[in-house]
Amino acid sequence: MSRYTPATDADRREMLEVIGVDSIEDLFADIPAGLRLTAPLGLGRGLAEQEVYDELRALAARNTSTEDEVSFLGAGMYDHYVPALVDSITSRSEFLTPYTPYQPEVSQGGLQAMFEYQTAISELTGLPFSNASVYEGPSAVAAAGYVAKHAVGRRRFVVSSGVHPHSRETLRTLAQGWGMEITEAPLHGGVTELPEIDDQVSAVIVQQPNFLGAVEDLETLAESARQAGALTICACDPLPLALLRAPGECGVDIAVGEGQTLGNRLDFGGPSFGFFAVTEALIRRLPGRIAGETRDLDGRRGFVLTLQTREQHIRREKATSNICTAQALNALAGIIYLSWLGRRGIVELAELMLQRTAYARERLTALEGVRALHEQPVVREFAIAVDAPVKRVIERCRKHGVNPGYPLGRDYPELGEGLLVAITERRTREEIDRLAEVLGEAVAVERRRSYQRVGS
Amino acid sequence: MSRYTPATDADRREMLEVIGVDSIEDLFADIPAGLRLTAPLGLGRGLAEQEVYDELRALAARNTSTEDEVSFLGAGMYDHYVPALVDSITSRSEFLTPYTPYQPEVSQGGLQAMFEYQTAISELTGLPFSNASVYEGPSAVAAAGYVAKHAVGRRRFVVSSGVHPHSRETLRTLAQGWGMEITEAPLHGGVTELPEIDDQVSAVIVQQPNFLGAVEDLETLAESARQAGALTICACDPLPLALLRAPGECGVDIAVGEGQTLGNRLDFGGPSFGFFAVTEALIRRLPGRIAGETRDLDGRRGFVLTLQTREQHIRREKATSNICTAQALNALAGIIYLSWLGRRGIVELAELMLQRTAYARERLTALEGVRALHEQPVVREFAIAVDAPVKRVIERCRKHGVNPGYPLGRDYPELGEGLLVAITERRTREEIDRLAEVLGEAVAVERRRSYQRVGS
Amino acid sequence: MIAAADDELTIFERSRPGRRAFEPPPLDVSERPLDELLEPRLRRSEPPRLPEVTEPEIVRHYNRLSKRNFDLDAGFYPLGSCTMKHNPKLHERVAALPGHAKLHPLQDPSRAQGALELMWRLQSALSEIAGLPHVSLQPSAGSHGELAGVLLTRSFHEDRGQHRSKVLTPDTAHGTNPATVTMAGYEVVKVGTDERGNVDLDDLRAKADDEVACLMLTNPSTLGLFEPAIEEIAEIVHGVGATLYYDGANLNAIMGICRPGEMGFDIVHFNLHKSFTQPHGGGGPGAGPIAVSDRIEPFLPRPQVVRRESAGNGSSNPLYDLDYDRPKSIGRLRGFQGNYGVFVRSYAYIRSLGAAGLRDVSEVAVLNANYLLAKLRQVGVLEYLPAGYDRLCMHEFVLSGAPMKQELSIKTLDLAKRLLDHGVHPPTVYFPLLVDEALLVEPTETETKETLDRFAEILADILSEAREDPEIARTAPHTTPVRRLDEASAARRPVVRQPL
Amino acid sequence: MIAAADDELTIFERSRPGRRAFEPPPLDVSERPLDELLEPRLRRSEPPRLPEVTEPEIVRHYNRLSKRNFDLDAGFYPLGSCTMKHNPKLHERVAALPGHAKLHPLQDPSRAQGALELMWRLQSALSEIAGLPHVSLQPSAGSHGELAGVLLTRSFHEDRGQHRSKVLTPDTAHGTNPATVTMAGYEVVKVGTDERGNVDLDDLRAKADDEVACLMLTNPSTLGLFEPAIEEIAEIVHGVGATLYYDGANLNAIMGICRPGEMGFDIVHFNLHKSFTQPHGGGGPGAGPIAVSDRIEPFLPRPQVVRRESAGNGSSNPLYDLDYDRPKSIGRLRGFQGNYGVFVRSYAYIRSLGAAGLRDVSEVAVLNANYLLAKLRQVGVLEYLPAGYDRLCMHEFVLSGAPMKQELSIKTLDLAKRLLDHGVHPPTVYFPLLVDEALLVEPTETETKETLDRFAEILADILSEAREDPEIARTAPHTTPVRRLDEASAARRPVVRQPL
Ligand SMILES: Cc1ncc(COP(=O)(O)O)c(C=O)c1O
Ligand SMILES: Cc1ncc(COP(=O)(O)O)c(C=O)c1O
Repeated sequence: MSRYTPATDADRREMLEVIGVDSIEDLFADIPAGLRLTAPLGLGRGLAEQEVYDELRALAARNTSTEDEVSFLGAGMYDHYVPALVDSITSRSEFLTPYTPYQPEVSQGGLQAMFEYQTAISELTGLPFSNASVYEGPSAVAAAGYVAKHAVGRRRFVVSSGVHPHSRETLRTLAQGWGMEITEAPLHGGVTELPEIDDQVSAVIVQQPNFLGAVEDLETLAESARQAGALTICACDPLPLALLRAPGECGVDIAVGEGQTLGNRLDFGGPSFGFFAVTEALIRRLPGRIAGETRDLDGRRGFVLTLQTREQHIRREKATSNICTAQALNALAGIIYLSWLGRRGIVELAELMLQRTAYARERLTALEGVRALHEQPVVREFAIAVDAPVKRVIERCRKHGVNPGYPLGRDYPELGEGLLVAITERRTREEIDRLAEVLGEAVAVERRRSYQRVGS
Repeated sequence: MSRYTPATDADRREMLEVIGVDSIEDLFADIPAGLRLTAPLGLGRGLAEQEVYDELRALAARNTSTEDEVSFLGAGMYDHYVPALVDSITSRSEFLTPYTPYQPEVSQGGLQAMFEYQTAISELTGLPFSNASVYEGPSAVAAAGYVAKHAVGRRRFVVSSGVHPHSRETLRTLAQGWGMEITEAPLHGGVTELPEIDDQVSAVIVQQPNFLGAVEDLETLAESARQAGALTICACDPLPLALLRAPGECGVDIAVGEGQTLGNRLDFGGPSFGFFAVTEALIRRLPGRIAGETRDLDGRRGFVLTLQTREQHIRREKATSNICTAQALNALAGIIYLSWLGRRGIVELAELMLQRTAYARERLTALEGVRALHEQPVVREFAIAVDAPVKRVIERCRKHGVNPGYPLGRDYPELGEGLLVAITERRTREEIDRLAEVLGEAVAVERRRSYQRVGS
Repeated sequence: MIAAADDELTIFERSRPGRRAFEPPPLDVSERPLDELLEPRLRRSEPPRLPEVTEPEIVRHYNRLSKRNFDLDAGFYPLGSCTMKHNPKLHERVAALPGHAKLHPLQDPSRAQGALELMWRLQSALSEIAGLPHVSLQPSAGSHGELAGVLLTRSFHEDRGQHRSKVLTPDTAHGTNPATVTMAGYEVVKVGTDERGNVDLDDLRAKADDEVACLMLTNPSTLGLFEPAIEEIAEIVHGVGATLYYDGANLNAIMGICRPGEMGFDIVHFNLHKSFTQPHGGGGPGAGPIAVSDRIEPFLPRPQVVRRESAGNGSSNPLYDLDYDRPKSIGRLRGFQGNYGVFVRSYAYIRSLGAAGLRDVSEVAVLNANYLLAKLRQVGVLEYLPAGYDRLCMHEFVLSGAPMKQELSIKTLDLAKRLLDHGVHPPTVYFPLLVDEALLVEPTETETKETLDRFAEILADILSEAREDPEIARTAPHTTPVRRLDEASAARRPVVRQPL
Repeated sequence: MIAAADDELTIFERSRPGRRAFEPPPLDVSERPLDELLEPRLRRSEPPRLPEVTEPEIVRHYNRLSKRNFDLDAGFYPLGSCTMKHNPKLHERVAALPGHAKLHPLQDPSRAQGALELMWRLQSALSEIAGLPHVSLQPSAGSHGELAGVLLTRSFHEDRGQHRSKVLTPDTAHGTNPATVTMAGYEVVKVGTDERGNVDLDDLRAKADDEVACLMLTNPSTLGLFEPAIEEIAEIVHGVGATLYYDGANLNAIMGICRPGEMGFDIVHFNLHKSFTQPHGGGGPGAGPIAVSDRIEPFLPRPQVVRRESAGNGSSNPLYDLDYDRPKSIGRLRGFQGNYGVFVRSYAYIRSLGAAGLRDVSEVAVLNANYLLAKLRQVGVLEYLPAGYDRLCMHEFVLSGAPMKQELSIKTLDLAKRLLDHGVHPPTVYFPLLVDEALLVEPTETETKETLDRFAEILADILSEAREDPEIARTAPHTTPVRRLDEASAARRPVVRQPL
C-alpha cells in the first residue's frame, strides 16, 4: 500500500482468491528460493510527499543555477529564455504521459506535432527529411556517422577539431563497435583547415559554428568531401542557422545538432533532444521515428509513424539504428518554441545575439591581458585567452556573481588559458559590462600575483 | 500588434473595408472628441516576455516567503503543504480558463467538481447544504450575517471577540448598508463568555477554534442562541474540523470559513475561497452559485447551476446576494486537496498538528518570561505573552531565520505582549525546538535590555 | 442519486475503504493521549466521510472531468460582457514564484516590500487607466467592487450629513448593480433606455432628485454602445449632488482611448479577470479594484497600500507600507490585502503591453466586434438576427433572435445549444433583458480574423439548417458529453450533495 | 498535402505574415552593420519559413492537438513491456525547481554539489536494487544502455586479449537487443524458447561457445515469465567466458524480491521511464542507467560521478565530483552527464517508496497481472484468446489471438482498434513474435481492481459483439478523431514535412 498503489488488503484477498493461490509469495514460485531476498533492500523507509519535496529542494539549493549568477557558460548548452507557453503545453498530461504513438488513431496530437517539428527542422537545416528526434547532440553526431558508414562503406571518418569534444568522444566510443578509424582535422585560425580526404573516408564531420564559436566555411568543406566521394556531416547550433547559410544549401548531407536551445531546460545536461536531417538519398537510412502524412478510411488527413521497416522492432538486427525511446517531449518543446519565435523572430533573436556578441567580444578583447583566440566571424559565442591562470580568474569573477564562461584547458590544452564566452538574449549589455569589469580586474590581480611569484 | 493580438496590418485594412469605415478612429465616433485622449497613457513601453519575468522575479525576491524562513505565522492563513497534484489539475486550461458554467452541456467537469466540493463541505461542517464558494473567510462571515438578518429580521448581531478581527471588521463595514447594530461578546479565559442574547438579536457569531486558537464550547453557545430565537453563525477552520464536533451537530445554522488551508496558496492573502453551509431551512437564502444534480434528455446524470432564482442575474434587486464571480478554481483546489487527504488522512493530519501544537505550547510556555494567554484546548495554534516588547522579540528571532508568529497588539491591545503561534504539518519538532531556543534567547535579551533601561 | 456510467462517477463513488493519497510525515514528538488534549465532548463522533482514493485515481478522475469542460484554450468563447480574452501563460509562471505564492499575508511589510511595491505600482497603473487619482485593490470581484463603491457613496453623503435613499440604474444594467444597491441599503430606481440604446435623458432628469445617492452606469453599456451624452449625464447626476459610478466590466473597449475620470465618474471598478486577463477559473477567482476621485478618497477601504518616501532607516529607498490609519474609511471588505495572486497576473499584463499595447487592445477589440457584425450582415445572418441597435458598436454587440424565433421556429437558446456542436461557446444569451431573445457577442482582441469569419459561417449554416429542419437545433446539442439538462426539476427538488 | 478541416490544420497552415508571439528585448548595444559581422556569403538568403502566429494561436493549436491524444491520466494503458504506471505529479514539481532545471551542465562541480549528490545517491539506490556494485547513469534510454552494455562487453574481452564475434539473444528478445548487437559490431545468434516459454537450455548449450561474447536476456522475459533455470543459464554463459546482460525493461516485476546481481548478471540496464516513473512523453525522454559487476567496472563510460570523502578544503563534508580519469573507459556515450531531469524524478520516486514500497510495487504488479489473467479466464475471454503459456505470470502476460481470428474472424489488430472505442489503450500487439497474433498485457500496480474488472468485461463484450457482427471490430475504431489510417501508402510515398 502506498499513495500510488490502490490495492487494499481486501482487494488483495479477493484477487488471490480468484487467482487461486494463498499468498502473493506463491506468485513468485518460479523464482528459485535461493534468489529470493529475505531482507528488505537498503533503501530506508518511504517518505511523505512533503519530505521528498523538502529533500529535493535542499539538493537544488546546493546548485548554482543560471538564476543564481550571471552566467556566460555555453559550450553546447545555453541559457535561453523558455517562454511560459512551452511549459504550459508540454505539461499537459496528453503530451506528457503517453507512450510512443503505436496506435495512431488516438495519437494524432503527438504525431502531428512530430510532423510539424520535422517541417521546422527541415526549414532550419535546408534538408528535406528530418526524423522525429534522437537523444541529444553528441550522440546524433555518432548516429550520423553510422548512417554514413553504411551509405558510403569506407573505413574512416575525418572529424574537425572544431566539433564539440563530447561529440568527438561519443563518435569514438561508438565507432569501436563499427570498427571505424577516425582522424582529426585541426583548426587553423579558429576554423577547420581543409583536410586531406582520400578514398577511404566515409564522411567529413564539422560543426557550425564550431566549438570556438567561429563560423565555418561549410560550402568549401562540403565540396571537397563531395569530390572525394565522402559525405559531409554537420553538427549545427540551430539558432544561428537563422542567419547562416543552411547546411543543405552548402552541400551538407546530414545535419544534426543539439536541440536544448529550442525551448528546453538546461537540466544539468539533459533531457534535451538531438535533431537529424538528411538529403533525399539517405531517407531510408534515417535512425528513429519519423511521422508521415496519410489518410484515414474516410479520406481525412492523418499522421502515422512511417518508414518503420528501418526500425529495430521490425528489422531487428538489420535495423538502421537500435534507438527506440527517443526525446519526443523535448522535440515537442522544440516545435512550440520555434512557432513562438516565428519566421521574423528567429532572425531578430539571432541578430540580437550577433550584435551583443560582437559588443562583448570587443569589450573583452580590449582588456589588458585578454586576447581573442581567433578573428573569425562569430554569432553567439567566442573564444579568448587570458594572460593568467584561467581557473583562478574564473573563481575570482564568481566571487562577484559572474561566471565568465567555460575554460578550454581540458579540451584544448594547446590553446593555453582559453575561455569560451557565450551570449544569449538573456545577457544584457549591463551584464556584459559587468563581466568586462570583473574579468578585467580578475586578470589584473592574477597577473600581478604571478609577477610577484615570479619576482619572489 | 502584440504577441497577444493577431490582427495584422493587412487584416486591419480588410476588416475596415468590410465595416465600411476608413480608420479605426472612426469606430470611436460616439466618444465625444473632447474625451478622447491625445497622448499615450503614462505606462511606458511594452516589455518582452523575458523582461516581465525578470521584473516579477526581482519583486518576488524582495519578499520573505515561507521558503525563506521558518514561519510560525498563522492567524487565518497557514503554511500547509499543497500536494503537486493540485497544481497539476488546476492548471489544466479546461479548469483554468472557462467562465462560470452557464452552458452546462459543455461544463460538466466544473459542475461535477462543484457538486463534489459541496458534498465535502457538507461532510466537514455537518450541515446539509453548501454553496459552491464565496470570496474568502471574512466576507463569508459578513455574508452569513446578511442571510441571518433576512431570515430572522432582528436588528442586532452579537459577535464574539474570538472571531478573526478581519471578519469582525468586514461585518461592520457591510452592516452599514443593512443598518444593523453589532455588539461584541468578550473572551474570558480564552473563550467566548456566554453572551446575553435578547429578542433583538438575529445571530450570534463565533469562531471555531477562535482567533486565539482555543476550542469553543459551540454547543452551549448555539443552544443559548436558539433559545433566544437567534441563529448561530460559526466561522470555522476546516482542518481542525477533522477532530472537532461538526458545527451542524452542535446546532450551528450557518458554518462558513476560510478555505486557504484546503490546497490553496498563501498568495499574500488571496485568492483563496470562503465556504458556506447552512441548515435545510436556509437553503433558499444561500448566496452564490450552487451545483445540483439532474438528468439530461437521455436520462443520463448531469449537473447544473441550480436554485438560480436566488441570484442577481435573475432576481436583480431582490437577490439573496450580489455575488457573481466567486472562487471556483480555488474551491476546485479545495475538493482535490480533500480527496487527497481522504477520510483517514484528514484525521491523521489534524492529530499530527494537535500533538505538535501541544508539544510546542509546552516547550514555549516553559521558557522564562513566556506564559500562556489561556489554558483552553487548542488544535493548531495557541496564544502566549512574552515579558518583553513582542515586536522587538520577533525581530530578534527573525535574525535567526525564525518568524515566531503573529503579534496580537494591534487587534487585542488588552492582551499585552501577545503572540499567536501556528503549527502545521510543515513545522517539524526540530523547527519547534529551534523556535524555543531563539525565542527563549530573544526574550531573555530583551528583558535584560529593559531592566537595564529601567536600571539606568 | 442518479446512477452514472463508469467514466462519470463522482470521486465519492470511487472511494474504497483503505485507499489513501496522503501519507503523513512521521509523528516526531512524544504522543499524548487524545483525551488529554481534547476532551471527547468536543470531538466529533465520526470522521468526515471524505473519499478514500490514491493519487492515480484522483489524477485520472479530475483529468477526465476536465475533458468534459469547454475552455478558452480550446475554442472561440464570445461570451458578451465577460471579455474572454487569451490568458497569457507567463502570468501563471510569475504568479507561482515562491516569493509571491508562498508569502504569508501577515508577513511584516518590511519583509514584503516586493509585494507591496507591486500593489502600489498596479494601483498607479489602474489610476492612470481610469483617470482617477486613488485606487484600492481590496475588492474580490466586480460585484464586490460595486458594493465598495456604493458604500463609499453612502459614507460620502453621510459625511456631509446627507441621508439619501435611492440609487439609479439603467434598465440595461447587469444584475449585480441592482443587487448591490439593495445590499448597500438603498432603493433601486430604474432609468429607461432610448430607441438608439442610450440612457433616456428625459427619464434620467425626471428621476434625478436629491434622494438619489448615485447613478451606476456601464459605459460602453451592456448593449456594447458608448453613451454619447456621457458628459450631460454626469452634469445631471452631479447637479443633484449624487455620485457617478462606473461599472468597469466593459473597460476593454476604451483603454488608452478615453477615461472614466474625464467623463465625470467618481468611482470606477475594474474586473481584473476581464480586461486584465486573470483566468476565469470556471467562476473565479477575480479581483475588483476601485479607483476614486479626491472627494471619495477619505472613505476608501482599510488598509491602503502606501509609499513612504524614505524607509527611515537611513536608506533613501522608499518604503511601501499598509496604512490602517484612515479614520473615515468604510473599513475592510474582506480578509488581508486582496487577491494578490490576481494582482501579479494583471500587473504582468500591463507591463507586457505598455501604453501603446493597451490602446491597441481596445482598438482591436472594437475592430473585431464591428468586423464580426459587418461580416454577419454580409453573410445574411442579420436578416434573422438583427442588431439590437443599428449603429457602430464598441467591443461587443447585441443581436435579437426574435425574427429567427418567428420565422425559423428556433429560439436563441436553441441557436446557442447548436453552436456547441460546432465547437464554439455561445455568446451571452437573454441578456441584456431589454432586447428580445438577446445574444450579446464579444469577440475580444485576441481572436483572429479567420476565427471571426468561421463563426459567421457557422451561424449562417445553423440558420440555413434550421430553415430545412428546425428540430436539429431544437434538440441540440448532439455531440456534447451530456444532452440538454433538466434545470427545472433540479431546482424543484435540489440535490446539492452526494448522499453517503 | 492533403487538405484538412479547420480544427486539424498544422501550425504552418495557421501562419499569417506579420503575426508574432516572440517580441525581442530591445537592442541595448550600438548596432553594427550586418555585413561587417557576417559576410553575405556566409548568410542564408531567406529566413527559415517558421510559422507566424501569436501566443493565443499557439496555445489553442497545441491544446486542441493534445485532445487528439490518448494518455495515461485519461485511462487504462496496459501496453505490455512498457510499464505504463502512474507518473506522480510531485516529480514534475521537483524537477522544475530552478536549482535543478536551470543548472548548466558545465557548472563547476563545486557549485553543483546538490546535483552530483543526487546522482550519486541514485547510483547507490540502483546498485542496491540490481545487486551490482557499480552504476553509470549516462545512457539516454534502454537501447542506449544496451549499446553501452555490449560495448562494455567488447572492452572487457579485448582487455583480456579476446576477440569474440557473436552475441546470443533469445527469439523472444525485444528488437532493440539484436539491433544493438549489430551496432556494437557483433553477429546475432538466436536462442530458442522451450514449450513452457523458457530459454531452451539445450539450444543455449549448443550455441554457447568461445566465440560468444554475451547473452542478452530479459528476465522476466518478454513473455512475462521468470526463467526458473536462470542460475543454470548463468553457469553456461559464464562457462564459456561470456558476459550475461540483463535487459531491465521488466524490472517492475522483481524490485526488492530478487536481484539480477545474485542471478549472475554482469550488466543490467534500467529503464527509468518504465520502472521508475519518468513520463513517456509520447516517445521519450527516458534514461537507461547501467549497473555492472566489479570485473566490468573499469570500462564504464566517462565521466563517472564519484564521492570523495573530504572536500579537501578543510571541511569534513564529502565532495561529489566527476571523474574523467578512467583509462580503460569505453568513453562517452553522449554529451554531458546524462538525462539529469529524469534522474531527479526517479530519485524522488525511490525516496517516496523506500524499500518496502518498492517491493510492494512489484508484488502488486504481479498480483494485478495474475488477477487479470484469472479474471479473463473467469469471464470466458481465454477461450478465444488463450494465454501463450499456461502458468502463473509475472507482471505481464501474453495471449494469442489465433483462435479468435479463426473462430470470430477478427484479428488481434481489430480487437486492439475496437478497444480504442471503449476508452482503453490496447495492449502491445504482435509482440513477442513467438506467439501468433500476440497481445502482451501489462496492467501495472497503479491500476485499481475495478479497472481490471472493467477491462475484462470490455474484452468479453468485444468478443461477443464479434460473434454477432465481426465487421464492427474489423472497421474499428469508430469514435476516435480519425479512423484507421493507411500506413502502407504513407511508407510508399513518404510525406514527412509540410510543403511551404
Ligand atoms: C456589466 C457587468 N457588471 C458587473 C459584473 C459583475 O462582475 P463580477 O462577476 O466580477 O462580480 C459583470 C459580470 O459579468 C458584468 O458583466
Ligand atoms: C524488453 C525491452 N527491451 C528494451 C527496450 C528498449 O528500451 P528504450 O525504449 O528505453 O530504448 C524496450 C522498450 O520497449 C523493451 O520493452
